Amino acid sequence: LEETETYDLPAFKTHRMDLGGLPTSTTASGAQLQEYFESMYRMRRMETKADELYMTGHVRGFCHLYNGQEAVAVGVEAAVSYEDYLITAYRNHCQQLARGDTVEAVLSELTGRVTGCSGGKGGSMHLYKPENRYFGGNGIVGAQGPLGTGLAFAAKYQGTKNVAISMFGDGAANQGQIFEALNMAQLWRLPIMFMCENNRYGMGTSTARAAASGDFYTRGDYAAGLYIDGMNVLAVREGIAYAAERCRSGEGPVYVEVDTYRYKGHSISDQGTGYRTTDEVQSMKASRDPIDQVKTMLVDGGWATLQSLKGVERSLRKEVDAAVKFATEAPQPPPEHLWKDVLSPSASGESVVRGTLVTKGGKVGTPL
Amino acid sequence: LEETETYDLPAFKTHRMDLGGLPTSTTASGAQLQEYFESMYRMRRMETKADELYMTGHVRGFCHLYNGQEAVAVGVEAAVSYEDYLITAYRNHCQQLARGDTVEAVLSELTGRVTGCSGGKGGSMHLYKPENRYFGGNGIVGAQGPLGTGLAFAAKYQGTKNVAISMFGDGAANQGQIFEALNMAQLWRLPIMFMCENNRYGMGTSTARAAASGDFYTRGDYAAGLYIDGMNVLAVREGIAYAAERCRSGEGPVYVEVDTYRYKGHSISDQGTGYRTTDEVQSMKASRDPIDQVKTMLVDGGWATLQSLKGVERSLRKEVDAAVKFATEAPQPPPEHLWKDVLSPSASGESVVRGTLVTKGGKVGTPL
Amino acid sequence: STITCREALNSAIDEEMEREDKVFVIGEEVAEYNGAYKVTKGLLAKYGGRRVVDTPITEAGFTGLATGSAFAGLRPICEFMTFNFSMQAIDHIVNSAAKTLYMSGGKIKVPIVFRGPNGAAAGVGAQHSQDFSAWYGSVPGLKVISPYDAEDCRGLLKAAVRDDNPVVFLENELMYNQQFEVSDQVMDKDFTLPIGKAKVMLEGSDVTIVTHSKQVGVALQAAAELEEKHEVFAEVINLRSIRPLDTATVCESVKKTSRLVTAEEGWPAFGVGAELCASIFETDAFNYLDAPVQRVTGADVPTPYAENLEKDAFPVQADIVSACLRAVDATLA
Amino acid sequence: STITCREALNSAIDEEMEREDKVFVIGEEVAEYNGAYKVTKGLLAKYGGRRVVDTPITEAGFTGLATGSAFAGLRPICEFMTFNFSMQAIDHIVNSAAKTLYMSGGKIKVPIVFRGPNGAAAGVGAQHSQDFSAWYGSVPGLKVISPYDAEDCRGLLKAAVRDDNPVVFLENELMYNQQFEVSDQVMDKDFTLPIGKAKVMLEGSDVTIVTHSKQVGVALQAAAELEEKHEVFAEVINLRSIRPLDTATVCESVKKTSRLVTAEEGWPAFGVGAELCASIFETDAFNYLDAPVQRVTGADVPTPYAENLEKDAFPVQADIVSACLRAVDATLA
Ligand SMILES: Cc1ncc(C[n+]2csc(CCOP(=O)(O)OP(=O)(O)O)c2C)c(N)n1
Ligand SMILES: Cc1ncc(C[n+]2csc(CCOP(=O)(O)OP(=O)(O)O)c2C)c(N)n1
Ligand SMILES: [Mg+2]
Ligand SMILES: [Mg+2]
Repeated sequence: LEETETYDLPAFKTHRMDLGGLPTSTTASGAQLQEYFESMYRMRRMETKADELYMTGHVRGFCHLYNGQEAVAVGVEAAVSYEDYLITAYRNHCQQLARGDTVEAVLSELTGRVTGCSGGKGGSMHLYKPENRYFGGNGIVGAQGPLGTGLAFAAKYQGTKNVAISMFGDGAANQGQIFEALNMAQLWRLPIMFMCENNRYGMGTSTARAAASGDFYTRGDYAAGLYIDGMNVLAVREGIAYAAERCRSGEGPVYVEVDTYRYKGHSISDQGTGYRTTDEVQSMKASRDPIDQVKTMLVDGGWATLQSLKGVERSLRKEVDAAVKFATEAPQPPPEHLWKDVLSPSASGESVVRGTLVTKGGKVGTPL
Repeated sequence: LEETETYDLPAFKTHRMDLGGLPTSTTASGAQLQEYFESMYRMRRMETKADELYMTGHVRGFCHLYNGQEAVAVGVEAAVSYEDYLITAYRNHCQQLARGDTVEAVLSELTGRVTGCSGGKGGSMHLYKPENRYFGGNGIVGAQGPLGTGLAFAAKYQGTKNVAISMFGDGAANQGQIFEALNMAQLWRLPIMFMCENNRYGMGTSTARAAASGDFYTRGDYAAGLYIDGMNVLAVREGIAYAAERCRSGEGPVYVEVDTYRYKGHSISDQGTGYRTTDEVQSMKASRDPIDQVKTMLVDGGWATLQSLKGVERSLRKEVDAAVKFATEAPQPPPEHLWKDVLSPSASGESVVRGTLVTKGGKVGTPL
Repeated sequence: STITCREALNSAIDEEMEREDKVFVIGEEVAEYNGAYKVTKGLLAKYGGRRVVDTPITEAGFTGLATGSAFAGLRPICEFMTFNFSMQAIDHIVNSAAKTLYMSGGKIKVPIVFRGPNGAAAGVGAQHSQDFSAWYGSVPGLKVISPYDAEDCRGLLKAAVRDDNPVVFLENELMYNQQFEVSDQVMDKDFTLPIGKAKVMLEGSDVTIVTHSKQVGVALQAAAELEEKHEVFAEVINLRSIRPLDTATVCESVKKTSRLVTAEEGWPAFGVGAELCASIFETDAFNYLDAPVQRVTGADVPTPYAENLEKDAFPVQADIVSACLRAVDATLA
Repeated sequence: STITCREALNSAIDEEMEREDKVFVIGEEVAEYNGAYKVTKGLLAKYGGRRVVDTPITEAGFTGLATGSAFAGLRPICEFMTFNFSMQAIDHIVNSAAKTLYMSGGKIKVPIVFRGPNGAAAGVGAQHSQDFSAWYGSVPGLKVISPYDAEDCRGLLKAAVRDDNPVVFLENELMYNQQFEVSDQVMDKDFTLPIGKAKVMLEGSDVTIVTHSKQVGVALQAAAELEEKHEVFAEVINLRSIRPLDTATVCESVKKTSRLVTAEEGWPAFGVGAELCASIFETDAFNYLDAPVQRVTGADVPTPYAENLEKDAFPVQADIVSACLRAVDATLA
């Protein structure tokens, strides 16, 4: 597993940035590929179970699944470290895993339990891991553009060489606040990657109907842009590593488009069929699936057999099954958590939070 | 005055649009030039008097003067008709004249009189002439981008060939909502010119400090762009006529940058000196003044003498002086206008508007 | 016949579009997807893309665009997928739509309806559960409607589309599927309800419950419980309109019952209940009041996701019952 | 010594920047121009462009950026040239700043101050005169401050910068030049005032006037007139904080005077006065109240430009006097 193999990379495209600097091939060890496979399979499995938990009424509200897009989250983490900042939208379960959290913590947040990564108070769209510099989990389409730019601002302000990545969808790319943030990032040479996960649809609207220009990597206009095949984990790793290096060197933001695909509906209530053909979905799964691609590399490289991978899958399924059990059995938050964390305690002391009646309520000031 | 002369035009620049289609020269008659001169001189004089009225306490709050930029408003009107829609920002006194209103109506709005074009209730930033399809007068930087796009939407919806022009500053050009509006305009091929009046500063901030790309005419990225020398009224006329034609033909929006300059401070309270040199202002006035340029054409063309123009100026000054007198003597709005026009009367009938006390207030429903 | 609130809204839009070509629908997923919550179902098929317009996810942009089109004489119905996202565009609602008639000295009318689900749905967390009744309700130049049942939805939405002023129309996602009996009159193509008039849903003598939107249903159930278990007869008032606020109807009722309970799902501070409290002092209702006004409100917290906490964050029947009993007991004490 | 509110704010920012490197200032024209209203004068010269940051005119963008930097541990002071423009960015204030601590189960603190002039200035028209006290005051997760004098400005702004929560700090342009006498203690580098505590500015026995911001001065003058001309002794309370709202101090005063008048410049509906009315019902102050609460508010109109109309649109001394007399007379009647 320590041995490495060389792989041709699918073509990058660039905008106002030297294409020549990007690799056309890369090497990966069996151990690395194994890790990517496991991460992606765990994600896929977790999302499948999240879907089931939703269908059985354990998960409420919205639930946006990441199936098909796993190579993006995994490729990013292969290229940067937990010292680098990450922020994304509501389709955020797998980033939480990629940033070091457990399936238990994710699923039990989805089931609204106190053991969830936000104590059950955030829900599916609001997962965070600030100790690994992951800031969620944002329900407002586009908000993470400026917020992520603020993370990059802080990295630079504090004199570090860390970078920030703000992930958003093709639909979000049209939001004005992302243009505003990009302008400041370019003016001030902030180390940020604006990373558009182009999965072809914003809810039921195809990019062609929502975006006057579908070449998102050129959208930054005056800013450097990079197009990456987002179904290939090695391409994501290499592309992001390159862009991150450019950010670290002080050259300013890179607008990254990752070409990917969402297998499931927008959220679970959406069948994902009215606005695209089953053929389109099937052919994407058959020809570009990110997990299958890594599987093939592992087998072709002689590091694994289809048989041995089945074993790995089995044990990952077990891990996820245990997490499902955990997530359905863990306790709900105690009622007094309703009042907790409205405000951070401060010099001004505790204050009382009002409930549905003036006679109901509780103290806000539980120390962090 | 009916005779015409041919004039070379300062160079246009284009983006995603054929430069070859634009003229390199144009003809103008003495009558036309005389009209442009009179319009611009009237504007300049009105603004100078507005400045004085402010200094003597007759005008309150903000007061944004147009001195230096007159060729833009006049050139636009020479290219389109009152059937076409116009909207701009708070620097809007001269557009009100260009759209057919009187100096009296403008100045008495500035002095807060009932005779003002908004009945004294709008103030310096909120002038309108909807009967000539002019929709103000917007105090929120950038708001007129989407609003103007809505005017274009209405033009197309109703099956007309009219176009809309939305004017905004170089500072405003960074506002996200303008990018949002441009995207829809391009997607839906709306007949609108996004017209950035680049006067080099947004308050005290030069374009270089506010905009990652100072080439505003390329800012639309995927949209057609056109750069015009905004100090030359004929260039504005020809450039806008060309862009308007393109809009009318259904090809979608044009992002127009007019290169101009603001002689005065941002608003009257700003001396306009801290962030630029007196030299810069002086050299702009000396070399590019829009009024001087037309004067020269009139004299060189033999249509007028410096002497005869002095006479014209004198009579325009008289006109403005009379308007000043009018604006300082006209009555304030009657007190009951406080309640008027909060709501338009409707089937649901009149309602009472509350004043500073529950015992004060009035009826809202004065018919339009 | 029986229709859902969704059908009531859908038929109201349909009929108004049929009546007047200037009326069009614009928003995210309103056309091909038939609306995120299917309120605009079938309209694209019937009226085509000219009049049912899918937008990119750019609220400031399309709200400004819709408002501009109203300046030019069109009559847009601008859908927010939920009102939470109206915060991106709130400047256009307030500064461009609400204030323009006034700023222009009466020259420019802005006939536009901003509509969509408002307030909390189920399990959607803090960023997707905000109630904007009081915010929009405070803005002169706007009318703000909060319908409860199918009759309200039809009559008030049709009135809103015909109104020459900007109207904020606050629906409730959890009510879309609710069935209501409606009369033939309500189904008439020209049925409208006056904006600014509250409706007495249930007459009573002991305490007045004033509420709006989904809480009207909760209040009616609370009233039934009060009658059954406590022999307390509550009068239930459905505000229907948040601005103008029909304080006359409230005052009249309080003069009869001498006690007022307010119920809303929004945050307590500076909310609908607060304004009703103030209105008591400003009408002669104050002289008839026998007990302090009791406010029932959403808890003063961002909406939590966990089911048990979420339940505690919004008023339930027991809250209204206990508030009413407190009002009644206060008098006895 | 004597300082203006502007100097008080400027020195507060300066000292907090000196104390803590994580504190920085960001906004439009805050650096090279020294602030549109010169509140940040001299800070660029002293701290340089790293810590005093001029932004493009993109409120959503820079507010989100500032909020993100607070997620990462910085302590931004985010200036709105005026709070009117905060509407462009209000989603970040509410959804990104106020709710994140709660949504993250306490994991992410957002120590940020949003500040700038709020409400009406002189002659700036409808789009530049809005008062946001009640809107922001309704949002759990925020603290909202409305200072009156130089002491308030210094003590509360310094407290806001040191607070770990998002704080909305609502200044008043017309107060920037006002001079106030301040003690040495107020000028101390570590002088702070507790957020959430109102201040009794004047003791009185006959009527309580509760107000905030510029109207505190008007109320004090009204109190003087009431004493002189009517032998009515008013107690004047400066709220200082809109959220939390110090209803305890208000209640205590009303128990003494038995009458309450509220005064504010914001629109009446769902405003500060409304919430104070509600608080009367929810404390035992109600039992002591001898007259209906009187609200003095901004008129319920977009702000008109004309000087005479503008004057009628905001409370003046005579309004407060007449409201107090009404409260006092109601008791006698
Ligand atoms: C400001 C805002 N507007 C609308 C929504 C509703 N909404 C949630 S997700 C979504 C589609 C986003 O599509 P895209 O950015 O492509 O991301 P994807 O879901 O494909 O990952 C919409 C419209 C929202 N959450 N926030
Ligand atoms: C949303 C918003 N932010 C800030 C302001 C304050 N402001 C008024 S004009 C202005 C400068 C605009 O500059 P530019 O767009 O270049 O137009 P110019 O004044 O040069 O005509 C600013 C910052 C405002 N009115 N609206
Ligand atoms: Mg997408
Ligand atoms: Mg400018």
